Amino acid sequence: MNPLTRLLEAALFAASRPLPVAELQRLDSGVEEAAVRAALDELKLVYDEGRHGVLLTEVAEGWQILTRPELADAIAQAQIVDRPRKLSMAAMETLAIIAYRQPVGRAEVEEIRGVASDGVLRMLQDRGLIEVTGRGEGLGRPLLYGTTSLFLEILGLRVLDDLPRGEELKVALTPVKLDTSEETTEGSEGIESEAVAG
Amino acid sequence: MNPLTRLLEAALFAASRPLPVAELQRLDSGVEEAAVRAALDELKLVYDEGRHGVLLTEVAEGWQILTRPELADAIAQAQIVDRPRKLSMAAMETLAIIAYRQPVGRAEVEEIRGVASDGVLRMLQDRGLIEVTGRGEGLGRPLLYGTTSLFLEILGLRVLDDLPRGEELKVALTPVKLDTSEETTEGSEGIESEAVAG
Amino acid sequence: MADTIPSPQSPPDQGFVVRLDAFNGPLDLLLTLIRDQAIAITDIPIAKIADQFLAVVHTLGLNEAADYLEMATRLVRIKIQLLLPRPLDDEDWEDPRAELVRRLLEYEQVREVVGWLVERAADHGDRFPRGWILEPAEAAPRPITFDLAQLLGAVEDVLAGMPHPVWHRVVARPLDVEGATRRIRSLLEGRERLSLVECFGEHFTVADVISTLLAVLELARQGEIHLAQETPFGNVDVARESTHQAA
Repeated sequence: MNPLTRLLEAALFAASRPLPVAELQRLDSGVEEAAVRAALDELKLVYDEGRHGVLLTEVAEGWQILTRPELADAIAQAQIVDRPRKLSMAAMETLAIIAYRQPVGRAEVEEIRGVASDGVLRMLQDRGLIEVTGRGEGLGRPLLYGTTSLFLEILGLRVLDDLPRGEELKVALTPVKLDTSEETTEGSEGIESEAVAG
Repeated sequence: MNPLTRLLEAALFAASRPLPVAELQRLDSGVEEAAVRAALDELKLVYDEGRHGVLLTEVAEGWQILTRPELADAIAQAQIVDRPRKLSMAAMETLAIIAYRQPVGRAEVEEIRGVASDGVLRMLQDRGLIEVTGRGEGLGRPLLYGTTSLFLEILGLRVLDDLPRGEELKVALTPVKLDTSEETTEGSEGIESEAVAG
Repeated sequence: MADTIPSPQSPPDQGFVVRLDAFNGPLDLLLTLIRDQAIAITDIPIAKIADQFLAVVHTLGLNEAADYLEMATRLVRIKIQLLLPRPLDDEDWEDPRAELVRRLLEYEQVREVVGWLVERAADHGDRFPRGWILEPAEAAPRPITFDLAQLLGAVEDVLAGMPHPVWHRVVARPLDVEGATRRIRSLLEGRERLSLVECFGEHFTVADVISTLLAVLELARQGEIHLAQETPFGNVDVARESTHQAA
């Protein structure tokens, strides 16, 4: 391992959070981004080829050392580490809405979910998964929420764009527009048909 | 690296404390102490010979992976561990209210912000930015908060009076009491103050 | 999330909150009913679904949950709207189900994303970060930074977010009923009767006229004075009520 790779490994190990390349450059004054990337590549190679128990991965716009997933069961069973607690369905729904609609206010979240969501929003804020990113227009200038880098981190995502895009989902994520007048002329889609039983 | 060494590396990396050999044995049911010790030797050798940025070391409580001490200076200088934190928007708002309204109780802060603020108050107190300065009148004699000298230090101010727009904002941050009863005192002047959109 | 509707035979002592957990809100319940019966979201037999929805809400003891009741009301309203006759060639007619369909599709999208997120989080949850927190508990936490601009910015945010803005501006008070009342009373101290115009005072404004009229009406209501008008559009006499002595 070359000296820069050593230093990167030590820093990534010490930080225990994803470190962006810019921050890693600070480790060695004047080192270029390309050199840091080359060193990251070397470290990745050492872990993979050396069949280490850890791996190097890019998450939340930074680099992080993590344990290999195939070892998780053994480590959890030995009660050395607790698996992260699962979020409730309500929390996941709220996160999903905020991830795609951010910045988004409470009213819109509740409109989509169909249930009051202030408790869930507070919980997600306390857990550091969402944060207030500004205030909206209109009455009382409602708080607007967005996802945090911790959100990306727990999902192992690099950037928000790594979320599945509209066309990758079975149900398109573009806002649904129901144009009933147009469908009247077509008369084909079920929404116009008289399927209502008494 | 043999499979047991891989597993040990992952476990030692993920554990939040040094792990004794007995605990490491639990990772692989039925594995003998000698096998664990052999694997620890292999890991130590890999780190040393491979000139890694980390090392394996035994302390009284067990085995742990640490960054190499000779790299500590570079990591400290890059401020990778001690990165200054920005306050959240909620924390900034709460701090602003306390700065201009002190001494002020939780109820008033919450009335002005319109959201529950106990978590934020506790955090600001933990970080030494606010402190309890007394107790108010009324039910339960609520705790009153004020800013600390650390608060002034961070802003580079000598005294609280150096805060800009002191008088104006002190008034502005007073919650409005909607008083519907008419003020009949000396109404003949034809003058009364009226809350207008600001 | 429940794939099936919990059976009505579930123990009666089961807590309300536990039962509520069976579904993640009214849209979840509605979507479950629709999926269970393989119904197209765009072609919901509202009458049938509304009845089933109400039955489940009742069975699960969700009657007190406002969100469910709101949806139940909405479904019944749509059911009624669909039963109303409508002109055959009414181009403005909108399917009363349209809004509900839009919301259900939107919610279905969210659920699909949730499925992806759950899977992703589970995969990533198997990759543990370093557990060792480098800073010992007694070490100073990371330094905090902010500056005056940020503090004042936060003040602006607080002010902007307050429901009742609090800048105080002194404005001319348009009406002064109390002043007019005092003026009328003092005029009536010396005389038993006067004309309404006299009550307005000298150099009166429109506001003075309105204030005076309000004061006169209030005094008359309280029985302190009585009003008389001899002819239509004629002068109005304001007289002290005989039982009322001037103060």
